Amino acid sequence: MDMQIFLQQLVNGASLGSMYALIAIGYTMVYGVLRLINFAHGDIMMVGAYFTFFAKAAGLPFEVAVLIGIIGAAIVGILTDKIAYKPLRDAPKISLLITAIGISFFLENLFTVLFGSTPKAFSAPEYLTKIFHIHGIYLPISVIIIPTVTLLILAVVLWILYKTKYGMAIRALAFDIQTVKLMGIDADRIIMIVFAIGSALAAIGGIFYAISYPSIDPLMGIIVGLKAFAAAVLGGIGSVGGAVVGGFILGFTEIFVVAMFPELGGYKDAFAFFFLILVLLFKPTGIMGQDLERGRF
Amino acid sequence: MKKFTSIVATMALLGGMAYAKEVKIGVVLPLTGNIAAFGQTSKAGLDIAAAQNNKLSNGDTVKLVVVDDRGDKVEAATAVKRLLDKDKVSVILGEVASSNSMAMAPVAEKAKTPMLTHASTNPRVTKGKKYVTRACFIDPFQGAVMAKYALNQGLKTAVVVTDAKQDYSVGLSKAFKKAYTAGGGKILKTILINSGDKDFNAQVAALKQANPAIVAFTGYYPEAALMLKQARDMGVKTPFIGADGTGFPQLVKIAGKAAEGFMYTDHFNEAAVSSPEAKAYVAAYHKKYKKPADSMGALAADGYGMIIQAMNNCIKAGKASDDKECINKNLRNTKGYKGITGVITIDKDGNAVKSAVINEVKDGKFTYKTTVNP
Amino acid sequence: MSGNILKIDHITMQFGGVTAIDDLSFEVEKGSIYGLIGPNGAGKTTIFNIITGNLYPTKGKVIFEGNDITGVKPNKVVYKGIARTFQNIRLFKSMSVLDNILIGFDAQANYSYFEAILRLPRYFKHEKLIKEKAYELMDIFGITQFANSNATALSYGNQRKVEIARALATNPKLLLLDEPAAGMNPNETAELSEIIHKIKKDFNLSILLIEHDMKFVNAMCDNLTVLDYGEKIFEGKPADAIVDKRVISAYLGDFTNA
Amino acid sequence: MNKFIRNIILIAIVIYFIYYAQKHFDSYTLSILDNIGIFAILALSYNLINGIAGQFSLEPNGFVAIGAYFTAILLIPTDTKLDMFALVDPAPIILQMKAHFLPAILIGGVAASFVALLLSFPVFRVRGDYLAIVTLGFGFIIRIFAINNPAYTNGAMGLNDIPEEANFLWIGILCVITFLVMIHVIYSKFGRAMKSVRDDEDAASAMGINTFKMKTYAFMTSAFFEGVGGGLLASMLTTITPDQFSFLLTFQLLIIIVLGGLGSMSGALIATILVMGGMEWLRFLDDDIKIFGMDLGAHPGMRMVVFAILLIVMMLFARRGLLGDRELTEFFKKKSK
Repeated sequence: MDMQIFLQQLVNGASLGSMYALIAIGYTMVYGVLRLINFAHGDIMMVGAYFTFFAKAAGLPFEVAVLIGIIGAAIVGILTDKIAYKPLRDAPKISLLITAIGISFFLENLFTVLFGSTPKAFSAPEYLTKIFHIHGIYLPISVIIIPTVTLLILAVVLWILYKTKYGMAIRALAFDIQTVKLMGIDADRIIMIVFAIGSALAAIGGIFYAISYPSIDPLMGIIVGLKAFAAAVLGGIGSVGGAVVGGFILGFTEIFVVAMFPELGGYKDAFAFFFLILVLLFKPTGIMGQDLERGRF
Repeated sequence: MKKFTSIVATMALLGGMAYAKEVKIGVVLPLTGNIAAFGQTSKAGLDIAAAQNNKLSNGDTVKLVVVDDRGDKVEAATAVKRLLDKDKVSVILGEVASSNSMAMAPVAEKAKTPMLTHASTNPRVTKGKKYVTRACFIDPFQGAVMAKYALNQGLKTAVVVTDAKQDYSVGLSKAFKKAYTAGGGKILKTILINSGDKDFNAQVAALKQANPAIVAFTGYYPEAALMLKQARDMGVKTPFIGADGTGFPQLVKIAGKAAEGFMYTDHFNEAAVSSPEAKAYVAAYHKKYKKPADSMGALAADGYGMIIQAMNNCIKAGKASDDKECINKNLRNTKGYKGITGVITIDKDGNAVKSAVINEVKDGKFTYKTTVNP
Repeated sequence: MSGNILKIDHITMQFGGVTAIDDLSFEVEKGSIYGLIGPNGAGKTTIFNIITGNLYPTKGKVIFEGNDITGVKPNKVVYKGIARTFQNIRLFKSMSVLDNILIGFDAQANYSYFEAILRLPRYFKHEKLIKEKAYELMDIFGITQFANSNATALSYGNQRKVEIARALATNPKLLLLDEPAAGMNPNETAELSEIIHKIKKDFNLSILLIEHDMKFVNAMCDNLTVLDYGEKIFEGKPADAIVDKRVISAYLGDFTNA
Repeated sequence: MNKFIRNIILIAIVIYFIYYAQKHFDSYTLSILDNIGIFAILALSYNLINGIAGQFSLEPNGFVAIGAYFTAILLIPTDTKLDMFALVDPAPIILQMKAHFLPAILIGGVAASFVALLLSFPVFRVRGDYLAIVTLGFGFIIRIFAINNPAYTNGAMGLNDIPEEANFLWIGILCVITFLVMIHVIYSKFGRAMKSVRDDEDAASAMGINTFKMKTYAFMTSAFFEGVGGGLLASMLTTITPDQFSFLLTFQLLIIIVLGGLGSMSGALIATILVMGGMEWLRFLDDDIKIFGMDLGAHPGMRMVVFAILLIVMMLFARRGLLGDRELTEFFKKKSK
């Protein structure tokens, strides 16, 4: 592999990894506070992309449409929690998981019924799709913007978690929901904030995804969601930093393995899990994770 | 009640032609799920055809019973059983995806009910089956058309992109390679993708390295669009040729400018229609849907038309319009049916022998280039 | 009596950099009741976990009936003849009292998986056998009436009895009791010590118990070791422990309360 | 002995019903019954590892796939194989594999069970949610593997023309056998031990239970019947592709066993009938909906939306599923007391 191709794949991997990372953060945060594998999270990403698409189709400027997409997804995320998860706080964990699957089915099929299952073409403004050509490397501007924005968002999320009152409450919640209630913190409100942040990030991931691969459909969240979840576990579920690391590792692996061994192209979707299984077998709590029973960010 | 029935029966006998009954066609399509786009476009065309003509020559009405199988094989097979037992249909029309049709075929075969698939191109769908027929050409033909066209353009080296998840793509790739090599071309590389993938940067890099004269893309349109876009973004200027799975308007919408110059083989292009029947269909389609008629819809309409013709032939021969054996015999013996997608003749294996068209994307539109006859 | 049943031989246990147990040795005489006492965090339960194989000691050995059993897996330790109860009662919450006790008889029901699936005679024979034994045990503890109730629906004292009965079902030679009297009222405690003495005799047991309640320990134990921050500060007869200065200073709070 | 005779009579009645249905029901009804029967086998066996042994795993799609592929390869005649493998030539061993129906089904089960044995060593090193994701990954990898090894599986095209030997008689009887085996396992020392592992793994091993062994027994038994179910599925459908064995299959089974009440075998049976029957019954929602002569048009997908809503509502109001972890008979016992 010569240098040009290497660099090319490096930026591609960073861009793909960023999207996994953004979605993985939501998985990891929800897991942190609720111990729930939120299977509907991948579909929230799809919801964000669709809202943006329709806002833009309605004639709004792209930037406004993006904002609507993010807020819309956050609202859907909060509603999901209020309707399907909150009543089950004290129920067995597996019931919660089933309702998560139910929500996932619901969103996928509702969007199919409402908007059809034909992929829709997602068009981003010129300044996001421009392509630079430097020394044989083709750089769509998005591959620069996406990782940059992702890292900025990570900084903001970490700031919220470590420097704000709410962040402290979120981290406390991750340790023990009972103690938090005793401390007089409204746990449900904190959980709501977690869903809002997680869903907003998923929506950003979804919009980035739609910019990079400009076709959106109601089932787009399934595989990406699963992979992002794998990334979250890979990094150590419950750890935001871990989710980002996991996301990037997955992104780079997918890109590089296929580039170096094209005959393995058919196995691409399995990498996430294969890799994950190996890591888990040697370090069962993931790369940056702590003991499962003591989640942390 | 019994008495009433017998009176009706007697009246029907006496009335003969005057008493019109209802003949049911069971339609199995993927209206939801991964490949719903194919099912929905098929249904759009089918609706046009059914609106144009739902009466048989003896006055019997034809009713469509449409079932969604979610693109799932198990559901497809169950759907056929349901249509046969519950709805008592006389003919089955569908599916699009070859794998689903292959799940349906044995059920129809066992029930000795004719099944006509309008768009499944894999040869095995009809193989060894007495009651399964198709209204479209098969992959070996389509692959050969792609290869010949590329070679005629002087494009002697190719990279084949195969969708490892689609039997359609695997079969088509094989057919293309065979014809291309036989015609003196050289296959440089086969690149595998999976339908559902959105990132093809790695494959595009491999493609760039191989630097072929043409890329034969044998998958479906969602991947074609994204791959084209990513290839052009990375400065790959090699022409792409695809097949009937790529000819959807979404290709252009998604790929945008990158789709320019993309060629593909298809069953039909509305610009190439000449027969009055086809023109009437296209006009009705435009009126109802306000967009160009596509090939899935046209094929479904042809399938419907062939079934109607077979039923009418049965009536002519003095048989009942819902006589399954007779319908099957007539379907199998279709010769020179003037359809929307061209003149259709069914060979001894139940496959349609018909022409293919080659289209090219120009200014964001599918423009007709040429017709290739078998 | 003839020698030791259990010998703790210079055991040290470190977690990370923290030493939980420091070079501890003691011996449990066959047929005796041995007490292990000390304030919270003294490392008592850690010793239990080392004996039962849940933890592997940093240094030292566990000798049971003359054999080194250090690091033998928990379920294998049971076969050697050591059974235990837990500090915070751990019954199988979805199962009945009878089923809980039958778990203890698992090894004595000698039929294979296929014999169970095919319901061959051995299944019926052995199931009947262990059920009879389970009822005998429940009779001893006076819990037969609860046989088919859910185990966790019982009162605290009865749950404790079920747990001890379950441990006894494994047919142990040495029984490890982790704070058996914790959370019991004086009546229950008195009843419990009676039962412990009875089963010790009937089943020919040696008992190692962890306790907080000094009165209880005095009434029960033949010998004891007092631990403080992982270190042995006293070994000998209970009567001597009460007057030992180091024990009193380490244990003062608990002492006065007890 | 009274109970024994009662059970024999019950089984005889069920088998007579199966026989009667096979002889007299139409093929559509039978196909629904076939589906219910196969899913019942899968749900019952999945319930053993997830509900009884409490190991929250998401792999049955992988085992079903293994059973289906083994059975299919064993049943398809050699010349059909030669003809079918379009992408590459079949591996010699594939051509040599051949068996009658019942042995083929059983070999499928044994193969799945064997893979479960191999898998248990790495998989049971982790617990809880990690177990879930590792097993989910396994199911995923099996599918990708099937796609990428065309010499053994004919790749994405899958296998067709599998002789249709499975009928409701076979499916029904195997379903009864599965149910009996599960009940026999549960009401034995092994079932008790599995439940103890579910309730408290440490306490279980402190009682001398080899927890790894119990998990592996449950896993292998589960896998065996999932493999058998897969074989029946292959022979019933006559065609299989890797995509059939996606995690949607697992989710469907998960929904069934949780709805029925984790750990309850009779609950799993009832839930299978409700879910599979319900999916079929809700089909009308996808058709044209006409209210007071107003044509609202067809809304394909509506059925799944309604199904999802029903599922969520059921989980919200019947949290522990229909029967909790108890069997149907236990409810009658309570009443009679």
